[in-house]
Amino acid sequence: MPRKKISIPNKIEYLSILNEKSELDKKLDPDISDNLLLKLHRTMLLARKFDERLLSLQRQGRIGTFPPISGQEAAHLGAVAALRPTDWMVPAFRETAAEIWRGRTLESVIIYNNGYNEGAAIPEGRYDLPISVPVGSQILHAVGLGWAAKYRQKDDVAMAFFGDGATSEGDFHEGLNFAAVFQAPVVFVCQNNQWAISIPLAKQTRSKTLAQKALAYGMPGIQVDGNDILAVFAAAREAVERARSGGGPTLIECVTYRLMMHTTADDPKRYRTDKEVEQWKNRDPLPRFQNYLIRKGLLTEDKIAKAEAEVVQEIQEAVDRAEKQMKELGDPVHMFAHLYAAMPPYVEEQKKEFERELAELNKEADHG
Amino acid sequence: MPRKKISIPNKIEYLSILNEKSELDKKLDPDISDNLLLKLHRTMLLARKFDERLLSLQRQGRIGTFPPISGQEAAHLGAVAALRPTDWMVPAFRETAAEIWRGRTLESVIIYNNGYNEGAAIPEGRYDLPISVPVGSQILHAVGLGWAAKYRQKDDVAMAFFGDGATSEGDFHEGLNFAAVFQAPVVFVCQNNQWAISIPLAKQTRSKTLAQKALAYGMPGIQVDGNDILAVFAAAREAVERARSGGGPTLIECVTYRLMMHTTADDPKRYRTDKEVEQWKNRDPLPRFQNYLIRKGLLTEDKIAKAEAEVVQEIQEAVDRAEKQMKELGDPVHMFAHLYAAMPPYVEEQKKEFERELAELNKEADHG
Amino acid sequence: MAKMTMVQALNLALRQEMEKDDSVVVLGEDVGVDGGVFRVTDGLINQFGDQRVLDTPLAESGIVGMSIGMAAYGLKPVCEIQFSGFAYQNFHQIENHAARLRWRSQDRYHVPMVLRAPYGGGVRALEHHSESREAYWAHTPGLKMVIPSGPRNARGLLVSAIRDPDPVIFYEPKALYRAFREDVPEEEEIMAIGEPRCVRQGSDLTMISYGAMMRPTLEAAVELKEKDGVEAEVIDLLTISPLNEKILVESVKKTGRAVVIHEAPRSFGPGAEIVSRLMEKAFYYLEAPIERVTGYDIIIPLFSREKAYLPSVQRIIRSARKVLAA
Amino acid sequence: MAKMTMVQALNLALRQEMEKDDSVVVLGEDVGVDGGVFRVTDGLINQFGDQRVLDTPLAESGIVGMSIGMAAYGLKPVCEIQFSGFAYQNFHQIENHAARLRWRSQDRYHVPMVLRAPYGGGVRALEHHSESREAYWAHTPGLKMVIPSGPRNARGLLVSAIRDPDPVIFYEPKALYRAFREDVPEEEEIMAIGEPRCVRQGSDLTMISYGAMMRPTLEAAVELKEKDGVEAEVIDLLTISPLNEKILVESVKKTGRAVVIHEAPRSFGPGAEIVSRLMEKAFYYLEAPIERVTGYDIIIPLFSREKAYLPSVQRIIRSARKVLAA
Ligand SMILES: Cc1ncc(C[n+]2csc(CCOP(=O)(O)OP(=O)(O)O)c2C)c(N)n1
Ligand SMILES: Cc1ncc(C[n+]2csc(CCOP(=O)(O)OP(=O)(O)O)c2C)c(N)n1
Ligand SMILES: [Mg+2]
Ligand SMILES: [Mg+2]
Repeated sequence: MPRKKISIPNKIEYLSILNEKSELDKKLDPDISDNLLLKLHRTMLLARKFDERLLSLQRQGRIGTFPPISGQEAAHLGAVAALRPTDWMVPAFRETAAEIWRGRTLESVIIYNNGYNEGAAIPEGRYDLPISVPVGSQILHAVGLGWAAKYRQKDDVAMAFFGDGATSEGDFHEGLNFAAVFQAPVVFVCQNNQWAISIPLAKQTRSKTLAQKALAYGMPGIQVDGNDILAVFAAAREAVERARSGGGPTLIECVTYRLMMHTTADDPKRYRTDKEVEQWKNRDPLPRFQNYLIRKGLLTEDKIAKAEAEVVQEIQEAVDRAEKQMKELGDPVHMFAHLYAAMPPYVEEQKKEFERELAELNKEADHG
Repeated sequence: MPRKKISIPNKIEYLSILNEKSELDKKLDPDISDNLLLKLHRTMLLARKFDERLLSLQRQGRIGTFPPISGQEAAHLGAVAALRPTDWMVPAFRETAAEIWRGRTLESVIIYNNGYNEGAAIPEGRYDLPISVPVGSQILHAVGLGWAAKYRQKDDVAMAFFGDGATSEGDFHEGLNFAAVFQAPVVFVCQNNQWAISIPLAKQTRSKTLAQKALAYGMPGIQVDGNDILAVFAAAREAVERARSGGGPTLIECVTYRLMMHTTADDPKRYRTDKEVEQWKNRDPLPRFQNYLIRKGLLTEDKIAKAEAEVVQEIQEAVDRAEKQMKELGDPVHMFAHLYAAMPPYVEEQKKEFERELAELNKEADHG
Repeated sequence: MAKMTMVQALNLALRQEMEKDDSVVVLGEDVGVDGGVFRVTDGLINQFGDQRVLDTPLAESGIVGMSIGMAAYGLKPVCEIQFSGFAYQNFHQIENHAARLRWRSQDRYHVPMVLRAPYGGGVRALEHHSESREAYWAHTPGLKMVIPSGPRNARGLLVSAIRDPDPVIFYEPKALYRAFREDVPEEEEIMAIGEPRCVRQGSDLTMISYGAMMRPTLEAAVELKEKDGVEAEVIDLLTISPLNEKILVESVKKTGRAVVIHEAPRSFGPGAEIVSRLMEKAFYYLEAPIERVTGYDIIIPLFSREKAYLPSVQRIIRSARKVLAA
Repeated sequence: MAKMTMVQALNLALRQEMEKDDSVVVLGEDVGVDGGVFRVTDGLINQFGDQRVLDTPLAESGIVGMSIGMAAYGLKPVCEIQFSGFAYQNFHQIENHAARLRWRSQDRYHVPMVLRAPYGGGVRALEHHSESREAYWAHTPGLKMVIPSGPRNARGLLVSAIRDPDPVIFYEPKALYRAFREDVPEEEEIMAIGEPRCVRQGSDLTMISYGAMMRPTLEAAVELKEKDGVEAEVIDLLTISPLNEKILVESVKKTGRAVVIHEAPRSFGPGAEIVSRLMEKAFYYLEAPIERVTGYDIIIPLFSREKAYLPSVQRIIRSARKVLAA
């Protein structure tokens, strides 16, 4: 049936700069300062080693379940590196490298993962929301933050992170639509790590790319090699600049891979092959970036070994601090804190009741 | 920045067959039997006159608030006409012509709009869900119906209706995604009538068309002139055939216009101009179709006048039947019916309590 | 003082707070150009412009989620959900985030937002437009749940809700939007959240209600006085949650008898909590079981039968007599 | 009879119902290849194929909305929401549609679906994974709300839920998933919905609970017997809604004293309805105010403090002694 074709203004592109062999596409070189390159490398390394350490802490029962990030460092770190400290970061729960970049302490991560609410505290001066477990729900908060900044005539940008699975949630849809309609300064970063727990991308959506979902909102969308930190950074920088200068939101799909389990409660062998994991290990963003920096003359094997030793030490100190701090976090009465600005009378009563019971229990324990 | 363009498999097209001057694009003639053409015309006429009558009943306080459909008859009737009676229709609330086509009685519409649940009853043999007020929520039900048919190896198709406003709801997104992933035999028909109460399309989405939202789901999408019943029918027939033969879902955007108020509680003068309404009156689907049928020799002015008189009579009889029936629907105890298959004991007690109170009140009234 | 309907009084509260504080922004479906389907936000867009009064796309989770982000930035969003029956679309945003952000961030952020929504029956509305499900929010820690009963307290409470540093769900009894007028002062008047009010004194019986049910409750109290010589004390909750039972308990200690009245379905409804608090704190003063006069445990019927569903003066009187006779 | 965990018993119920009736289909996030994050649906996809066990995209409203459509067609969908804390995303689908379709269509359609979800604390889970908010559903007319307390009744109740012609919200106390084993017969065993059970007889005190709180409640009953010589009667609700208060009332008429125990926040929680029913139907038998031992009106803390939040044997005993002393 012959019909008129509708031309859609936005096109969807794919960006890769540093390929799997660490070869640079010179035309696309984002021209990042040596200083920044080295800082990115150091954070990636730290995050990778920290992930490994968290896993061993979890296996030893010293922290609870947590979601490892290994393999995805470039995807979220590259994106957040395009932000100013006063921009907003709205995380999901698999952006530890980006959180560290933004100033989150390693011990707060440990404390949070060991079931203390104190670990979710955000200090003044850091413009991040706490991690968000309900998949996709945080996307809308970035729209509100971005819109509010614009309303206040500040040029702050908000960057929201989420996974491939999150793109199926209604909140993803509502968030991108609101951002586009209100032209809010928001950058939507999807870490497409191919899996949502056991659900592969092909069962998540029939769309060829996630980036093309931007077309539904009349918004620019781009797919990047998410294991190529240069590409992620370049795409994010462009999107952040667009947002900051009033050009509205962008959707960035970072194609990456979760090398480890979904969380430490998950057994990926149930749903994916070792072979697939091996293939993706060849695309690991860390050695790829490292080799590039070596070739560029910014790093040597020795320097890397030294940096590794330093971050391992840094992590050890954080673990020690965290374990010391947690000894002082015992007080269960803290669970009544921070719910309202002022505690309602009936809750106050419950708290007193609880304190009385605690005291009695302690007395019994002393006597017993 | 030079980058690789991603080619997206689906393209979005626009279809118009009968233009505003009732001129047929012969290449695109869907070749509908004279019989069907006349039946469609009759239903359109009936629905239009019924809308007018409902409005006057509402203004006289003889029914409650209702949503008029005038101007949108082609958009929903054309679509539903492509279904078999055993296919499923999942309405929103502005598809009265389509409901009539499917066998809904005029009196049930009146009874429902006068606040009696009985008016929502669906008789055996009609495969329609009752109208759905929570915007967008019904879209998912069509996916479940379609999937179930496929599971039962039936070739039934489900057709879901919704407005332009509904495309902003998360359920629209989840529904289209599920349908595409499961390749459910569903046709999604969006009546884009330009307004969601007072919100114009440009504030609803930044997307150039609603049809292109299909690209986000890897699903075919098409925009049609929704005031051209031939175009709507042709697009729907193609989508229904695709769904029936295992080709999965389609999104059809019918570009149309709500000529009247949102509901009778709404005052459109607050948000849109008379001029805009006048412009759309020129595109009214009823005269457009009528003139085509006259030119085609299927109708004459006389025949139309006669048909009008007949439908007015038919409506009058329905109003009479409805008002008679409603006299018998008084029993308030009916509100306890149809909530569960078996009434739970405490609800049973409440019902008895209510009956006792009713009896007392009646006694008092008798004595007083 | 001008005589105002509740719609006008709410509008006044919004307008004055917006004048006073440019962090107050209004958003929702049809709240701008149309002025809201009940006209509560009428004229605000003309006065404050479309950057402070946002007509949003049709998506409740979007509205609430965006409000949460605005609030985290430091604004005070007042969002409207067109009818409370469509606030379930945003349930997760309220439960997972609005009610928790202060706690989750350990006081770094808080969510000074108000979610306004018309609720309840009595205006011959469509399906899903007449429900009364305040108990959902009342059971959710981290929220406040407020329901005014007249123009004046609607205005005073809305001002408090807007200024409240924590999220407030503000249900407006739509049956009262235009039902009557009251004197509402032009100058600032604030009513604190968390303080039920005794609106009629009496020593024989305590009647506890809120929202649109205050009117039949007060009528019943008058009729009980006239016909039975009974002095009923009537308490208007105003804040459903956090429930402050203090004056309820004091009253029941005095009267020994109580009736609780609400439109919501009875089971697991707000009345159950009131009964339980009185059980905890006034048991030894109770001379009869407390009666609940409520909506039935069914879905509120379409409008032709809604009167039969809603607690009536007669039903309230019957229950009061039962409690008094016991 | 095999000794089974609750996970195994639920799996047995699903498997046998699927064998018996090809209209039973299972859907949800990770329920297929992965067998569910708690393995309740383990092996079903191998036995029944991916047309009867659907791994869905990550969208709860999608899962429930699709289930409603399937049910209207005549299937019996059993959908899993991965944790009850993510069932708010589908609240509107349940409230607006699942609970109403029979009523809306005047009996032409009904919704024989089950929504399964793990709920409650005690397994050191992440944020949003430990809540207990059954009251939301219990307050919603048109639904049934079931919570088993052990492998055997979990199996029998799930079978009933699947066969029930109306929508059933089935909350599984995840703390009990693998906590203990019970004999569960291979042959069919059904437990009717709507029938609380007296699981321990006694004449001094009635203890009412359900779900994971049954264990500390029973422990407390034993300790009360041993230390105080008190004979506590213990009732397991099993069906929260529609609440059938018959045996509760009978018990309290006998004992005159009661304690209600649940994990959910106290205010506007399930205990309030139980207290109110007992007030209505056993007031004159009550010798002391009924105590509620519940979660506090705060958000359940992250796991390091969750034990402090959850009702403990000690708290239950303390309340029981208070009631007994009064
Ligand atoms: C609303 C909601 N539903 C379900 C879950 C359980 N859940 C946690 S993570 C996850 C998968 C997320 O997949 P994706 O968005 O791709 O992120 P990834 O885990 O791969 O980083 C699921 C289903 C949840 N946390 N929130
Ligand atoms: C979930 C939900 N939110 C809000 C409403 C109130 N409401 C009823 S119709 C409507 C506008 C619908 O617009 P559209 O989808 O374009 O359909 P139309 O009315 O134009 O046919 C709104 C906001 C509703 N019924 N449901
Ligand atoms: Mg993923
Ligand atoms: Mg519309």
